[in-house]
Amino acid sequence: MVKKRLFALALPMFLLSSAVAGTKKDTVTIGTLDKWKVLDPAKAYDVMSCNLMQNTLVGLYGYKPGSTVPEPALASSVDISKDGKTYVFHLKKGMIFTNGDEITADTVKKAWDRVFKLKGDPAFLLTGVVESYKAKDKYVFEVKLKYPFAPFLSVVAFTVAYPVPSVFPENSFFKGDKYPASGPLMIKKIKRDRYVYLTKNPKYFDYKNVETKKVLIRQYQNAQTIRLALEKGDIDMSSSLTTLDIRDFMTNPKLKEKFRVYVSPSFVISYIVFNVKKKPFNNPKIRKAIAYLVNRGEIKKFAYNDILREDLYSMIPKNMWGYKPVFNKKPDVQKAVKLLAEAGFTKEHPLKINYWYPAGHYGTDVEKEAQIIKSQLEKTGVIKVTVKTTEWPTYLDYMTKGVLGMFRLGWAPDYIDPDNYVYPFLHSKADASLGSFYKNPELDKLIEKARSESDKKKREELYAKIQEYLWKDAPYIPLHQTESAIVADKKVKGVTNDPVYPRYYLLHK
Amino acid sequence: MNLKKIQLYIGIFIVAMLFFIAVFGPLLTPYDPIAISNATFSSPSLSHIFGTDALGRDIFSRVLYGARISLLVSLLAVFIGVALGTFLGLIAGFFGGKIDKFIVLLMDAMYAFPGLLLAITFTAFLGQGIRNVAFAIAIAFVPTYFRLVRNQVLSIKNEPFVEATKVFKVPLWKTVFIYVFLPVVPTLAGILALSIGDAILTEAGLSYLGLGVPPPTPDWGADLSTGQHYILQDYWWCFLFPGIAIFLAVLGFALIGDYLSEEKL
Amino acid sequence: MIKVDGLDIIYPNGFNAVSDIGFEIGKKEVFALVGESGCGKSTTAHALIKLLPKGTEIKGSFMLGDKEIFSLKEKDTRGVRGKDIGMVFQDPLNALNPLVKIKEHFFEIFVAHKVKEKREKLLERIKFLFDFIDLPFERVDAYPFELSGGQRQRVMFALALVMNPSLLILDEPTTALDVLAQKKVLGLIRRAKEEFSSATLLITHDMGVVNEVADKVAVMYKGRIMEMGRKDQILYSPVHPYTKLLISCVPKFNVKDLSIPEIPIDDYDVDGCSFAPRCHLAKDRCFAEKPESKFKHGRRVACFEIQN
Amino acid sequence: MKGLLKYIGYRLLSSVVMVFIMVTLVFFLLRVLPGDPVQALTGGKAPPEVVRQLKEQLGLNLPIYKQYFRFFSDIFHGNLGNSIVTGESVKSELLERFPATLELALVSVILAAGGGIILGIESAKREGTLFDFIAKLVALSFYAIPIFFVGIVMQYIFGVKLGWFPISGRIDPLNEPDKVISGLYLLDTLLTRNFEGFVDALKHIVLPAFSLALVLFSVIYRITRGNMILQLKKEYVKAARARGLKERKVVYYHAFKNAFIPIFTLIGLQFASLLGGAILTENVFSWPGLGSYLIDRIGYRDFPAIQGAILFYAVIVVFISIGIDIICALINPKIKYE
Repeated sequence: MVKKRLFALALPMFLLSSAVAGTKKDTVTIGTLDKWKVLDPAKAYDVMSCNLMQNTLVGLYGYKPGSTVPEPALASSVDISKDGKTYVFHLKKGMIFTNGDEITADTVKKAWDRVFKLKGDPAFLLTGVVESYKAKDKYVFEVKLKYPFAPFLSVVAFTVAYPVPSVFPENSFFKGDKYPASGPLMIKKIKRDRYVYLTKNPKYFDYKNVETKKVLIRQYQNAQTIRLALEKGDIDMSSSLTTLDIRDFMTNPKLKEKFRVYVSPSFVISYIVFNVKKKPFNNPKIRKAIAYLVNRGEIKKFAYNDILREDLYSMIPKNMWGYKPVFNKKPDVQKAVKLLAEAGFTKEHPLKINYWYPAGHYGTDVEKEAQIIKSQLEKTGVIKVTVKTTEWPTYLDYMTKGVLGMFRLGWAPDYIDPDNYVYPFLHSKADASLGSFYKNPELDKLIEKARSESDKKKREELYAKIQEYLWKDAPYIPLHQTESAIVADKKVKGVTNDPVYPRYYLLHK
Repeated sequence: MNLKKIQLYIGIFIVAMLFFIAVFGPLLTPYDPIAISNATFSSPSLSHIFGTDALGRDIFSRVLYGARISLLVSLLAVFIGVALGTFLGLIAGFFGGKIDKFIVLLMDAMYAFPGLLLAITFTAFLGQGIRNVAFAIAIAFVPTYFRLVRNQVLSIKNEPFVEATKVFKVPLWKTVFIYVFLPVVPTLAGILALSIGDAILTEAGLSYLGLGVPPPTPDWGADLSTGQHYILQDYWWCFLFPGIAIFLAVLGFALIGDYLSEEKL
Repeated sequence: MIKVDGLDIIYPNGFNAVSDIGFEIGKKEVFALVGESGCGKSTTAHALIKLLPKGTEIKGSFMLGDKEIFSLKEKDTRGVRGKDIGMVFQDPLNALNPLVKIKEHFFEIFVAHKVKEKREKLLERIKFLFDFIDLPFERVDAYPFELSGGQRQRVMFALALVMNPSLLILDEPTTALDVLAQKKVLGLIRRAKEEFSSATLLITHDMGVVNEVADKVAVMYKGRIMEMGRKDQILYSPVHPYTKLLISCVPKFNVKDLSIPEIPIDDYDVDGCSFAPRCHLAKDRCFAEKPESKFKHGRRVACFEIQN
Repeated sequence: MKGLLKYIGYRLLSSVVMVFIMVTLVFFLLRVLPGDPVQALTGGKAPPEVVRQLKEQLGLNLPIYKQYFRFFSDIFHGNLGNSIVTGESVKSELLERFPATLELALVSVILAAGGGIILGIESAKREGTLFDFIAKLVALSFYAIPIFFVGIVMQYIFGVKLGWFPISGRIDPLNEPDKVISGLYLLDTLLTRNFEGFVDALKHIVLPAFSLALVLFSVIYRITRGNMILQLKKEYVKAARARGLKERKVVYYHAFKNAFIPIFTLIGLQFASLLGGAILTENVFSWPGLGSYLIDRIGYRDFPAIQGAILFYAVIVVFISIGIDIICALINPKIKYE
């Protein structure tokens, strides 16, 4: 009897201690918080879906690893007409999907047909500028634009313009998760919200140069578990860690021994928005006074553990051409107090405002950021700030309805061009969507001119002028540009911290 | 001494301390709980006996002030729960018929629903803030108190002494108070104490999901859920003290609640 | 047959519920222990099968045949319960497990006392007992709630008798029953002592019941036996002032409620005779010294006045 | 028996009404309160006319009553609509997540009930002793620690430091059973004789199940203890002892049988509410269940998904509570239904 019981106890112990083969050695495992939503270029507008498609499909254009300059991928070359309105793409021959279908100009046309017809979330990026398109020849694809649009190749490099295999239905969005691949990797196994298992695509044209064998992307629900999983060795790398954890990986000697942190600039910016229609922010003096008070260095230090943030003095990021720092670099309390006094606010009659940030949406550090901004503004003694927060969808609703007066947002670009940092924010056609309701006909004209100009030098001059308005009217206060960090086990090779998309197909052990 | 009594006394002691801190806490600390300073993550010392957090705020002050908020939220939540539950229970009990059936159905549905899920749904839509969070937590309590009151109403409704109150024109509130409310007080007291503990935990859970009382309000739930990020760093004081505060508060109320509901048995 | 000597029971809280009780019960004899509620008679009964709360101190000796029960270990005591001693409780409505069929109650006893016989044999034994208690045998498949209170009490009798116990303890067996059911139970008591030839200890406060079935009677007051003797002695010629008072309250032996009418003296504890504060004969000595139980007038009495 | 059937019929009927009320309530709340799916989906980045267009596509521009009728006619056709976020059918999304939730709930309930009932009974037997006092203190202490905190501490100690158990997920993706039979990995791996997978799934469920079981344990302990104390004071317990039954039989059979119904009802209700998703546990351990699904979709205002999940959940609750009633009726011959 006793023996039996002992055995019953010992059995599970034995089972538990026996090693599980699990993830194989040649698999690079990535942990992430991002979840893919829909694997259809006509519909996908979220980071993870786009990343997966970028690694498994090819577009006419792509980006060179580690750069923001569009380079031909499926296309071998492009001819752009002098007026900048016609683009003729010449396709490489013999490019195929894993099901054997060749990718021709007609494949591209059909894919665009779907985008124009189905009008999915990212469709406006194409439909907004494209007048017409056709397959001129089996390997020649011609596009006519509504107006000259300089960043067009960047749009073509976005997944919305990718050719898709024939399993994607003509009249509806693709609902499955496995499709014939044309990119360096293909989806082998996939479970929503849990993991994606990618393997090398044997039919990829550049097959030999792909060193990756298998990539497993595991999805997590909180950043802390990712950190633990890294330490435990469940995953090899991740870019979803909090700044606090990243700082640990950068400084803790034990962790430094095993892991490496790859930091690179990204094109994500963070900024404060003023609803210029709402009192008291309809007064540019108040907006400017607040702009004078913001101390970016302090925010970085206290809220972001002094890493991965760069002070930003314009809405266009630093590492982008056309950047001109227009905002004041050092906080100036005296000037702010003077401006506030001009607007009628003094210590005896203080300005009472609300500052909003979205709960949870940008991580927990924004919470601290809000506290610091509050204390910076209150230092004058003239401003009283109440910090308010709400969950993201409600926040968006309040924003578009103009409820929010002064609030925090972030922006990740759709295409890498200064236009994507100017048009959506300052052009009157895009007003409601970003909550400032700023309108300025003069500026509209400048922006339109800048986006249709093909000469880069002239464009640069135009953007400099546009950025002057940014400081003059201050509908936004740029705060930081983020740097992205990947923490990876030193065994993992081929880690590129790409500002545009992560290249899983370069990873190997 | 009787161990049962010890349980009660420990509970009462903890809760009494809690109320004491909530009332007099602000007098015991020289720091402003929301004032940020350069001394971030300083470990417990004589000047900051519980250390400071990521923004250099004094954790001791935050824990003391936090008693206020945590108690306020949980007491408010329980109060709303009792008020709504009683109100609906009275209506259902006295009116009976279809109204009763309808409310009972609704309450049954709510009763089986996980409290946290309800609270999340409501805070997601109502937005944060002490009142909203309290309300969201309260929703889950309503069915319990509803049942209690409705059953009491049904059991006394047709008693002759209630009929008599009509004859003697006793005001309705008096009848309700004497015949409905007073008899359920013993049962109520136990559940009430347990509910308060529950509310503190639910609030912490909401904070963990980013839906609790918005910062910088000093609040144990929020402080613990921010503090638990530092479990892997060596900043143990960031989660330990708010954690202990929650643990003791919930334990205190649970000890009392358990004692009271057992005395009823 | 059964001999209890010097029984002292002290509850964990220090309350001395029973002191210095001794009695004997012979085969086929019904011994009634009577007194007001709280006098310690039930406690005495429970002490005999050691079912008092943990920590209760039991002193004295209890000979069941030639077995001393109090010195047995818990494990061995369990073997005695239900086998050598059968017990019937006051409240028939609650004494059977409501979720367990009657039949199972019987079979449990067989299992507990390791009766290894064929099922048919055991069923036969149960059937015999059902005949004895005058209940249709089909009712073994019933749940307790499907039986009336009287029926349940009779089932309790059957359960107590199933192992042929040498001692049957009846703790207020008729109190909760209506008159008709009571009659049946009293009949059972009389027949049981004959057919099972066991000794019976009857705990009751109902003098009518005592009159009907008892052979010997002991009157208890505050944990002590005041007077003990044959039934006719106690009922018709009591000598102890307390017994006298008790009997005078129930002139026709059919009044159910047994309590002493108002006596203008406060009831309080004294060092001496516990009845002294209410006794009209009480002298100084009665308050200071406990009277021993002595043989007088053909019975045992604990009273200085009578002994003198 | 007839009474029971009639009662079940009545319960089913009133449940339909209850579910209808709940779903209707959710439907209108979603549309009245702030936040809309298109904005959540595009993150406020899409220009206004695009937002309008997308709304049209999703039928969100229709008058509410039309959307409502459409929704209900869909339900009657056994269709919960497609998720706005993923475009997948809500029904299949729910069915994929449900087994994960069910598995976690089952294992935790078994753990918690086992521990809670045994300790509760032993405590009740020793009511008022030091053992009882300490057991109760321990149980209440388990209850008083926020579950997310317990979760991360367990991950850290048993996952990272000791390395005994994986800290997240249901199974190593490479061990994932190819054939889905029940969706419960512990069962499926055994049925397909994939023992390596079984061990892996077992290791994965240990930490989440234990941390969830802690809270549940104290609830079950409390009700077991209370009801057992009540039963142990009953006359039939004394009578059973007087018949010479073994103490274990008296306590674990006679008294427990009578204490069982309230305990069972509580466990059933707790189980039902776990099926709605142990939200915090699922979040901490990245367990892919219903709770995290619902939270996720609330974050996108994915109307069809939220409505579908609530409906699904309400139906489960109804079935479980009717199931509890039937089982109680079978255990307790006394319960009669009108």
